Amino acid sequence: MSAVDNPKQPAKEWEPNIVGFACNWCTYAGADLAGLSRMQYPPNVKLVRVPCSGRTNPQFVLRAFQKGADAVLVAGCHPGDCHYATGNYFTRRRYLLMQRMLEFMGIDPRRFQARWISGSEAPKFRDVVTQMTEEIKALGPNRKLREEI
Amino acid sequence: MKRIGVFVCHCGSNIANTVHCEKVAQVAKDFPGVVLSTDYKYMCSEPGQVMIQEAIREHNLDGYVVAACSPRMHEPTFRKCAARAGMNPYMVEQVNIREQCSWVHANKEKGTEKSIDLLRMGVAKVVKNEPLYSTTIPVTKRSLVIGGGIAGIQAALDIANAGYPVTLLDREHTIGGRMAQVDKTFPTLDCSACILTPKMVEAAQHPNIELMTYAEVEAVDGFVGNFDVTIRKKARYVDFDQCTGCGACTEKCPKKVPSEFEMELGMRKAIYTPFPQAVPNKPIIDAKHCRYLLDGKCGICKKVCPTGAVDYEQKDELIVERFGAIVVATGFEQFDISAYEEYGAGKIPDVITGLHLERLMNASGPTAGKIKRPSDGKVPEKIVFVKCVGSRDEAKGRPYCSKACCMYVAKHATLLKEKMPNSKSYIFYMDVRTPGKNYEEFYARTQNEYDAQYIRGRVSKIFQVGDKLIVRGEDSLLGRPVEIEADLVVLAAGMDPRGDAKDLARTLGISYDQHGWFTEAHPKLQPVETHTAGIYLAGACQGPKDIPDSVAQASAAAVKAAGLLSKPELTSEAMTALCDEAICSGCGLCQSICPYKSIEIKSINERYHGQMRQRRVSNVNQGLCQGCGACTVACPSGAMNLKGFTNDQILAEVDALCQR
Amino acid sequence: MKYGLYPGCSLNGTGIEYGLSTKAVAQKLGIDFVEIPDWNCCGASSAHNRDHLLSVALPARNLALAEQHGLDQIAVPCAACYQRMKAAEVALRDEPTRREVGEVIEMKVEGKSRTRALVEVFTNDLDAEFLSSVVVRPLSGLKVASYYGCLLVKPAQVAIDSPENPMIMDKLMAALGATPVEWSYKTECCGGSLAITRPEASLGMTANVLKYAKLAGADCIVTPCPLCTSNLDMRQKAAEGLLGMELGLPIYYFTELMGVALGLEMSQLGLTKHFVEATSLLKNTPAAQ
Amino acid sequence: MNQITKEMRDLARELLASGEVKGLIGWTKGSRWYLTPPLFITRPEEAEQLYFDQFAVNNLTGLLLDYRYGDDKIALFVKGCDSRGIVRLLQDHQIKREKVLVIGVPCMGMSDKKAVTDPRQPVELPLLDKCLECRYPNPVIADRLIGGALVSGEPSEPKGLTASEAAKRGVGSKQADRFAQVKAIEAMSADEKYAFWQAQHEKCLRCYACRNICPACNCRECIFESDKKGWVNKSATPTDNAFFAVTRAMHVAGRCVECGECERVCPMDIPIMALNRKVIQDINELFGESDAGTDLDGKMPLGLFKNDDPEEFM
Amino acid sequence: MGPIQLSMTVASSQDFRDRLKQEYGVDVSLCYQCGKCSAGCPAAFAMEHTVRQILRMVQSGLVQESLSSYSIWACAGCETCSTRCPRQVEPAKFMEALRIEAKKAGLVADKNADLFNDLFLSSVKDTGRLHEVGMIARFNILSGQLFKDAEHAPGLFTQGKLSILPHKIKNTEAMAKIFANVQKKRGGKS
Repeated sequence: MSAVDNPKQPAKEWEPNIVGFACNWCTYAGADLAGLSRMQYPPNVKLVRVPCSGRTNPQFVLRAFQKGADAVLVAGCHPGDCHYATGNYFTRRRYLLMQRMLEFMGIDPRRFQARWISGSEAPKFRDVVTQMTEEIKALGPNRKLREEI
Repeated sequence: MKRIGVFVCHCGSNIANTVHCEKVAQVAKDFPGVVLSTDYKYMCSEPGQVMIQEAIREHNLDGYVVAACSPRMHEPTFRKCAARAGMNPYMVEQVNIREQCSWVHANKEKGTEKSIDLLRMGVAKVVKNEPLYSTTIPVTKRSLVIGGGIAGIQAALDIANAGYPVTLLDREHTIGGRMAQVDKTFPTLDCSACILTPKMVEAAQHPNIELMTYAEVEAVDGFVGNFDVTIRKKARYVDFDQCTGCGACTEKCPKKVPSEFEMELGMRKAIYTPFPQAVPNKPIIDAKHCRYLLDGKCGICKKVCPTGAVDYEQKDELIVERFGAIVVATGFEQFDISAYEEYGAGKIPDVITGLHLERLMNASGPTAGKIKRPSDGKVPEKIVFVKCVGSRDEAKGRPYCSKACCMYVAKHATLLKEKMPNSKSYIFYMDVRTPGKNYEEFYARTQNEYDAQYIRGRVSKIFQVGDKLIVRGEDSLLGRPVEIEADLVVLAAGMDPRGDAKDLARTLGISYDQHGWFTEAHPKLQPVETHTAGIYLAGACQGPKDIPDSVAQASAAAVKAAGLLSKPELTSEAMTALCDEAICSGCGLCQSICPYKSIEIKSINERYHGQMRQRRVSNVNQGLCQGCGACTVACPSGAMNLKGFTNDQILAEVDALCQR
Repeated sequence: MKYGLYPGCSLNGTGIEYGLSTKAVAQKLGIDFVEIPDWNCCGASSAHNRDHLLSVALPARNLALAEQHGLDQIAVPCAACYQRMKAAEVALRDEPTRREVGEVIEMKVEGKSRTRALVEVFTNDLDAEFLSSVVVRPLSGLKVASYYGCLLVKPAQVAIDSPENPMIMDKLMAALGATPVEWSYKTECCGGSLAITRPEASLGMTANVLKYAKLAGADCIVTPCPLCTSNLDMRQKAAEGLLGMELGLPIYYFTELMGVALGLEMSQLGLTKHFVEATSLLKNTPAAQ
Repeated sequence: MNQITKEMRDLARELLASGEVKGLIGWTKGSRWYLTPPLFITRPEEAEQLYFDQFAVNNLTGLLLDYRYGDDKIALFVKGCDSRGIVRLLQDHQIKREKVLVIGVPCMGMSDKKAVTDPRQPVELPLLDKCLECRYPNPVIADRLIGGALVSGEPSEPKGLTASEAAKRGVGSKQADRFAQVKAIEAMSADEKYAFWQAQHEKCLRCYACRNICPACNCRECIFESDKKGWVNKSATPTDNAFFAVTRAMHVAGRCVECGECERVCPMDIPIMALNRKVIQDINELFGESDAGTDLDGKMPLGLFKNDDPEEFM
Repeated sequence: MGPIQLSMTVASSQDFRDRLKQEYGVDVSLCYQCGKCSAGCPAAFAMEHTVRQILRMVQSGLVQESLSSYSIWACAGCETCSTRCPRQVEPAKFMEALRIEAKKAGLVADKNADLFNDLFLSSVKDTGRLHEVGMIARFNILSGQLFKDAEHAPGLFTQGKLSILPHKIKNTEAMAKIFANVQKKRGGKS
């Protein structure tokens, strides 16, 4: 029920909806830098700002799939660069497991990705978002783990 | 339901060009809780802020969302704006439709659509915002300076002169650091000791400075304003209260050891002071070499000591002290040249480093200032300098420029010519970098007046034939290989981070780069701060530096530290973790994950079925917590939450993004 | 101990004494060398100057043959062959390359077999103490310049020891009772690969190696490479002319000296096949008497 | 009456009579030959009701949670698998060491009552799969031991009075197959996996039996029952059940003591241990081998890290 | 001859540098012209331009000049430069790449080297091994240096180091296939 829907227009082509969790200090800053550098990338990834990738509860990821996200990205500072010293090391451990668990559940691994993107890696942010959007476009809408509407 | 306002910013044409701002504001009117939605050209401008403040009063808003640039840019602005209108500043959310929308998407329809999605997310979150308040914490008005080189001494003096007590800690048994080893300083050629030793003495005698040498930091707890630092005071085996520094012990000690201070060009004793002007000027026993401590034989020093100060039973001592601020000034190590096998480095005795030459030139050094080569004591005539050894060399893992070598080589060439007019220096360089006051002029004089031959090219091989050293390079300006038969080769070894710098960084909770240099909070705008509040950097521990730069940075760090200590109290982070004691089962999973050690388990008493009982729960120290939220994820029951980024808020954001 | 053996073309030709001594020493030490059946030329010194793929494919066929015959370690005496074979082994670690090369040689190659330089097999795989214990005629008093050449220690991906100051052969010589001399031309190129096309350039390089060995006080030079040996040995006269100094440095394969120390007959080791007379120096060592 | 039962009763009587413990948790013979359910007693004379045989399968450690805030010292019997639950509760600070008296019993392996065909006709039953896969047949922690039981913090052979019986019945004979089911599921295609789990999630009633028996699920208030948190829908839809299953697996990640009780008590036969084993397998591969609940000083794999942990997110 | 028109030479040679990077893994932009390669090059005395200068030519777009340089054929392939290069440019690989490219472009300056490579590879192609005598003899005849090294020949024969007849491997077909398949991969006829 996108608000800009115009009933007179034909149904729009399906576009993937990707929820991204981005740490405030690195990935969110990297995304801002991509903007400052006027890099272009598809609009499908929308970022939820969290203080640290370590704040991203795996349950948020499940919730996103449940509510209809086609893919989820968790991104933060490179290990060693965490603003909070160690948060992303825990993220790394937790999501190494979570990624495998989701795959075990039958979710295509491309639908859940974790990436380290620093505040200076605007090109990497652009590339990750672009590549992920393309991959999910090819995969089509996610039906798995999704609640019945 | 809370009453929410929505303000969509055009940012001139920055946003409006690729987002239909009016349309976005229009659509937002239908979002749950929104009682007012409007757009404006520049929300951050004075009229924009006035408009928001009027709306807050007029519509009795509980909170608002501004869709504009990145919150990393203007969140403080809009929070203050709310506060001026009497609204709690944490009732504001900012949605990023510029950096992460209008600037990165060309299609206006898609940009508009994404803006609406992001705004829906912001509204869903702000509905669940609660007013937040900072608390205050007291500041311990003392500072710790780690490292007693020129940077540490300068920082300590500046903080002490600002009126705050300082503990100046050095792992070695004297302060002075690298500069004490240097003979003369560029570009003025004043004697290093002449300008350094007065400062060392001043630091030792300053009423606000406590000197703690032969000591190392073991652990750091606490946070800005109140660091609890565990310090290991290493056993010196000499009671400094009794020792008069008469030197009888050193004189009689039978054990000779290569002197670290003299770059192993000279010897010292097992009970020793590293150099005559050491501060404190009292000897310690080197336990690794002392005959008595190794196998119980000897004991001469104890016998000759007139005051009975020698104490073989002394043990390391651990103390814990509290400091409000910490300045890190641990300096550098000279690059280990033995990685350059092609130069015979570490194998050929007459292939030496800059620091070796400093000691050979120094009047109180092992040769009393006569330049004699280490192998046979011969006075060299042809001296070759090779620059960028362990600098600008990716293959050796050192891509960075060590910054001081160009100048110290010019200084060496000048001094050698002064000392030995018949000598000739040949200097292989790639570039000559002289960006400092009077540096270029000095370099010019080295060539014009002191006859140094500069050859552009990196040396490829150095080997020994008879008592000559053959140095092969390319004169890249000629485009021809060249060869020099030298008597002495000085490798301008670059600067390395301290071998254990990474360990100290982890202890302090500060970050470091891939080489081990400590990382400043911002390369331009926060060059002496670290990412950890209350910890500052001075000198070469942050990256290669010469003396003037180190001293300047030390004073800057001192100002930062003194500024912190001058505050009556500190405002703590408002967005901190909070434990719901009703749910918490006290399992402690959150505790091990907290990087700030801000979670403690406490016992609470509660009434249960008419009886009082005790129960363990987690308790977050609001002064220490920095709001990373790692604990919230470790908590399976959801008892731990992060104010400003609660589970509820994030779930609402996720739901809003997925609801399309 | 069992190894595959890749002798290479030289060991049947100019490096015949290397082949003879290798086999004799191996037999004496109880090392079993199985020659890779129907091996082909590795392509050194030309293939890599014409086509990279060809330069990998030629050695790859040998690696594939070794795999087929279950030889997981291949000892290679010739330094040039070693470098080409090892470089191919490294290149084959890359899956796409492995596929492409497989298509070229029309054989399956998995890259399982490890290429080992013979000198490394004789030093790293044999205990130095064991070696000393089987020496019956220690080479006492023999001052040896160990000359490694380029190909065993460069580039880094294939190097068996330090490219600047390798010690592996020096240690071997010490174990045999000889005195290795310190010198700085251990890995400087002798110009072997230019010997035919640019003989003057090559001779200049050869002469330098010989000169610095002589200046370092060596009685002789020991090498692990047939190219270097024939260059240093065959052209030593010419080098003397160029340098205007007398050299008289016999050039030995390390296997020849091992053989002598182990008590084998000099003729059996090929020591009579040298240009610079090579037997009298060894006869004159005190141990031989 | 078997020897272990006799020792159990004697010790229980002594402990309760002396007042050393205020209560004791054990097993008693149930209404049918294949049932040996838990029993809580407080008086010495009740000791006569205690019983132990190959049907005393219930892990009693979870029951301790009912007494976690009390001041009374409670004794309980543990088999090898159960004892790791004690370590779990101690590490999670849910019980105080001095408030619990752990009595180790040897184990002959528990029988699978699902194989019962005629409730009136006692027959020899096969072992539970989890007993075939058992690696810790001996208690890892105990204050007292009966039946010749021995404490061992390492994987070991069955010890004590029942050792030969356990060996005969095949306890631990299929240790190597511990991850067989995980591997089988991993071998499926993504869609097959999803279909497999979807079928399980359709069965789940959200009765929480798995959670209630689990010594690692020791939260005071489970997020799935917290009404104000809004984490998950309480209704048992397949998507909410999947959310529950994955979340529970992640919550016990690195903490699951592999007692297998969750799967055993599931009324719908959902292979819950496949999820737990999947996590255990991955933890072992990624962060190094460890067995939760075998070492009181052991650290939780998700509560620590190494700088050189595997890096897949570059 | 006026000054080099850098803006033209640099721009027009970008393809060549890209190819060096992609096909040979040599990135000349890494080179900061320190000269450590040339200083340690044992064959530098026989080169009219040092390795560093040839690298500079390619950086500056003088591709033709670099390919037709005699210096690239004086390189002995000893890899000393690659071992010491502080920027890991791998100059030896670069020189090798130029030799291959020079052959492709028909710009080989050293006819002897070209002849040597031809003879070497044809020996390998035909017999599977290198027949040293045959190859050297043919090289000397074809390069017009009939008596080069002839003084060594008697010695070599009596020592048994030179056999008149080539050694042939059994499966010479395999050799033919390898050469043909490489040709095919290169887009040529088999």
